[in-house]
Amino acid sequence: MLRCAISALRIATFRTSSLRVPYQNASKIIYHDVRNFTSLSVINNAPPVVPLLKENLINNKHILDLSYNLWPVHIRTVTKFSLKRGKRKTVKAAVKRFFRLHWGGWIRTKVGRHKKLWKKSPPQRRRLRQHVFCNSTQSTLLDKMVTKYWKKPKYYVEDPYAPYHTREEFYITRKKPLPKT
Amino acid sequence: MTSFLINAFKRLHLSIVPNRIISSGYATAVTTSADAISVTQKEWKFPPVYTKPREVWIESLATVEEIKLGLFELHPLVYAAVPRIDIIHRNVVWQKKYRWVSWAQTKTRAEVRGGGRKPWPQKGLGRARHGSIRSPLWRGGGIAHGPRSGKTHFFMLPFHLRIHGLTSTLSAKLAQDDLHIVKDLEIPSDEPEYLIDLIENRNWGPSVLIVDDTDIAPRNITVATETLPHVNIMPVYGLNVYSMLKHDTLLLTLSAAEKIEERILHHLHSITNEQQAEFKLNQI
Amino acid sequence: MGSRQITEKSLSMIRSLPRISLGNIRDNPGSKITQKRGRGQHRGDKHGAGNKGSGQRQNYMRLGYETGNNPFYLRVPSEPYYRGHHHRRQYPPLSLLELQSLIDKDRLDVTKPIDIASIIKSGLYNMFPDQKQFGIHLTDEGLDIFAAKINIEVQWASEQVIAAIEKNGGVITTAYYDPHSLFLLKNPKKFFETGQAIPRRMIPPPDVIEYYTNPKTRGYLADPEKISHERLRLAQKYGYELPELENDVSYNMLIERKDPRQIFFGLEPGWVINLKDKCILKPRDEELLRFYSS
Amino acid sequence: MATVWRSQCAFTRFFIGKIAQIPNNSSDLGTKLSLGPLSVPWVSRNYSNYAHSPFVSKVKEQYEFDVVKNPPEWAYVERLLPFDTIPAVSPKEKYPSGWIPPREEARNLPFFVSRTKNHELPIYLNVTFRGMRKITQIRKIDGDIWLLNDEIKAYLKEAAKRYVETRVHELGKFIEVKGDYVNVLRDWAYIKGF
Repeated sequence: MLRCAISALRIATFRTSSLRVPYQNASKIIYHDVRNFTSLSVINNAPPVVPLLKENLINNKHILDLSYNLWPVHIRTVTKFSLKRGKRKTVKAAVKRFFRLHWGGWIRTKVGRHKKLWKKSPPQRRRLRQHVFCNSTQSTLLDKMVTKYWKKPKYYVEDPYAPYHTREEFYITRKKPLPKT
Repeated sequence: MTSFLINAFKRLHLSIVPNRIISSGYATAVTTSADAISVTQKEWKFPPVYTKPREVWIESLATVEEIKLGLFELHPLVYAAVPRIDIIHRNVVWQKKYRWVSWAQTKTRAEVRGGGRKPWPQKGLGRARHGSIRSPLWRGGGIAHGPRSGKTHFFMLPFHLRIHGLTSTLSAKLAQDDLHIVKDLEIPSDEPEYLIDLIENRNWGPSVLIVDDTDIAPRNITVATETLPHVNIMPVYGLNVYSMLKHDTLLLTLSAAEKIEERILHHLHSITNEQQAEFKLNQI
Repeated sequence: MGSRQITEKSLSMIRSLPRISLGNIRDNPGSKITQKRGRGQHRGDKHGAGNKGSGQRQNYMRLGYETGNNPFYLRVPSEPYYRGHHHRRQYPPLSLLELQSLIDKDRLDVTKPIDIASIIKSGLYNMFPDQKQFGIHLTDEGLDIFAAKINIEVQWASEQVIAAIEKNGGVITTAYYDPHSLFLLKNPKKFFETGQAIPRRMIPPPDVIEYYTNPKTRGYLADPEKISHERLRLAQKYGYELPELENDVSYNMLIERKDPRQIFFGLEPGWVINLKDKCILKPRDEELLRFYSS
Repeated sequence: MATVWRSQCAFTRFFIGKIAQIPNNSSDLGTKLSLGPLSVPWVSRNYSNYAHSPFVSKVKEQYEFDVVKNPPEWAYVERLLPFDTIPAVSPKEKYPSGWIPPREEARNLPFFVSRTKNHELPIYLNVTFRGMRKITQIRKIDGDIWLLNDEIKAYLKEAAKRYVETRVHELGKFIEVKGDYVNVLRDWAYIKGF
């Protein structure tokens, strides 16, 4: 009894989810001619100048809750020249996954840190929980993907990453002169 | 031995230090008594630390012959800097280029008249394929990357390079005896011949650049230099490396020399963050 | 005498050379790299682009593409650890050592209260309010050598820094400035020359109100009694004898504060400063007065 | 001053009580502020919305103001104006920050290193090739640069216990030392009195 309820529920969600995709495009096409400067959520007081066809679409609840969660499509590649200003854009996918330290290193989480943990040994699970450095080719790749805003020094207060942004103990990445020995 | 001493003296020509008679406040007060040569020692806001200050004769334009009215001290940071010929050259090149707009213009293949039709069919004639008779390959065709009119060559030399250019040129002029200090620009008559004789007599270079403190120079000298193309008068804020090199001799009045010194020393000892910042083209 | 001194040597060398003119000067050889046209036997032919392939055709794979398999920069899981960190407020640091050297070199006037305007005026500290930077974070480097009695107002300070300043008999407050006021504080002369009235300083945003009303961090909105209590507590914690402010010779300077709605010391919102005629235009309209005092 | 004592009372007036009455943006100039007792409920109005904002009726072209010639507060304005030139360092008995003033007798040495406009020693560290090459540069040298070069080489050989390579740029008036010896040379300069 329970199982069939769950399956019914799953089918219901499946059906609605499959329904969602075409409707999303449909609602987008229908509304594209109406300049609507207020946020999507205040949809019902759109100016009445729209023709009759609009009436039943407006108060069709099904379309309304679809249009609430329209997500803009994110591109995950490098734009070398943007359309408006012709400038290079950052790859937001890279900024979500990696974190740049000011001396040039990048840190990331391990791949598969949530996957199939049941069959992984505790030391492996411990290693998967850690954040690790990227190597130099990956770091240069990420540096090319990111504009200089992300390479500027940041001065946050009580920042957990603050001590890692300078690497004075390594002679190559040291910026300040050697202290008096 | 004596010849060695003489040319040593000549080489040093200026740095002999006669004993100082009068020390005055910042403004140099020059007192001329009948026989004694009055020397003014200035109280500098930024006194010279190591290099010795330079002395130069204060001359007068009242007569054609040279009369030395006294000695005048010049700050070494401004008038005795190491003459950097490369920085002088970069200043001259900058002065010429930053206002140069080239109006040269060539037609691209789009602007050349004609050339819309394909001259012959793509295949069959055994000839090379061409789409237009005005492509850059053709004679009479458009220029591929030719000059387009209104090309500006604007750039700004860094602030301290411009200052170093001025100090190098001034100290080079002083070192080559082309810098003369005058008490004021009063001359008895307003004929150009008087000036020409004066320049001739004092063995100055044919072309003279007279720099005065204010915009308005006395009447006589302006009328006299009006007709002479190679003798020009300029206020202090117009001082630039190109004009100084263009003219052979540089003639400064007392107040002009002081003002130049004061302005350059001010810039050398003040916070110049915004002058050193990158030049913003739109000045909003 | 050809002395070995550089300036004398170069000036005397020039003295015997022909007069410097436009024709006989040049730049240092080799300082400018000339552009090659790419024509002729050496630079022509393939014009340095190599033979065929993406080298010549310059159709390289896009950055990060790994011929099909899941690229490295997308394989890594996107975790919430780093999300939104760049939206936080920034406070460029000023160490106590730098502050002490500013004071030693008379770049900061110690007889007057010090705020962000006087620190930026010293010329050795800079801040960019348009990059979400909200003021000075006084750090504790040079904590033990600090020895100056000052009345300083910064935007963020830790406990040891507060203790260091109060040990020397000084007073520290932490105050919030909204970005518009920071632009004014950064270049007051430019603002006065625009001829606008001095605006009011805004109230701190909700997530930082707690910091600026907390007597522990000497917030400018905290209760003075609680602050003096905290001073005593800090003195006992760090083991120094708390100097009496009341019978200090510069007591008035030490207790001088700004009103929470005031941007500059001594100048009230609504005034227009005229630098040229050295006069201040004060509004008399009752409505304006109420607006600026609210 | 009025502002000082107002700031005292500002402390007692916790701001939270006043937040409801402080209209933030300028469009309130037109509306009449009701300063009545707080019991009058404050109608929260959404000023940023065009539909809700009141119609502007009372706009004054000119507000009365009075011009105060050389006011007492002018000292505060002068305090805000930028420095004309960088102030000279007034002599003090001790400098806790470790700054050492130049000494007089350094002027009659055959060579001289003058201080920068910020009264600091012109000894810098140039790091190139991504941290691989570090060069210490001493600028603003005057006088006999070659003698200074020999003296620096001798001092560094003794201090660093190895041969240290230097090169001299006579026209540019600076000496470059291979390696990171900024603090070593700074001590040497302080001993010399530069």
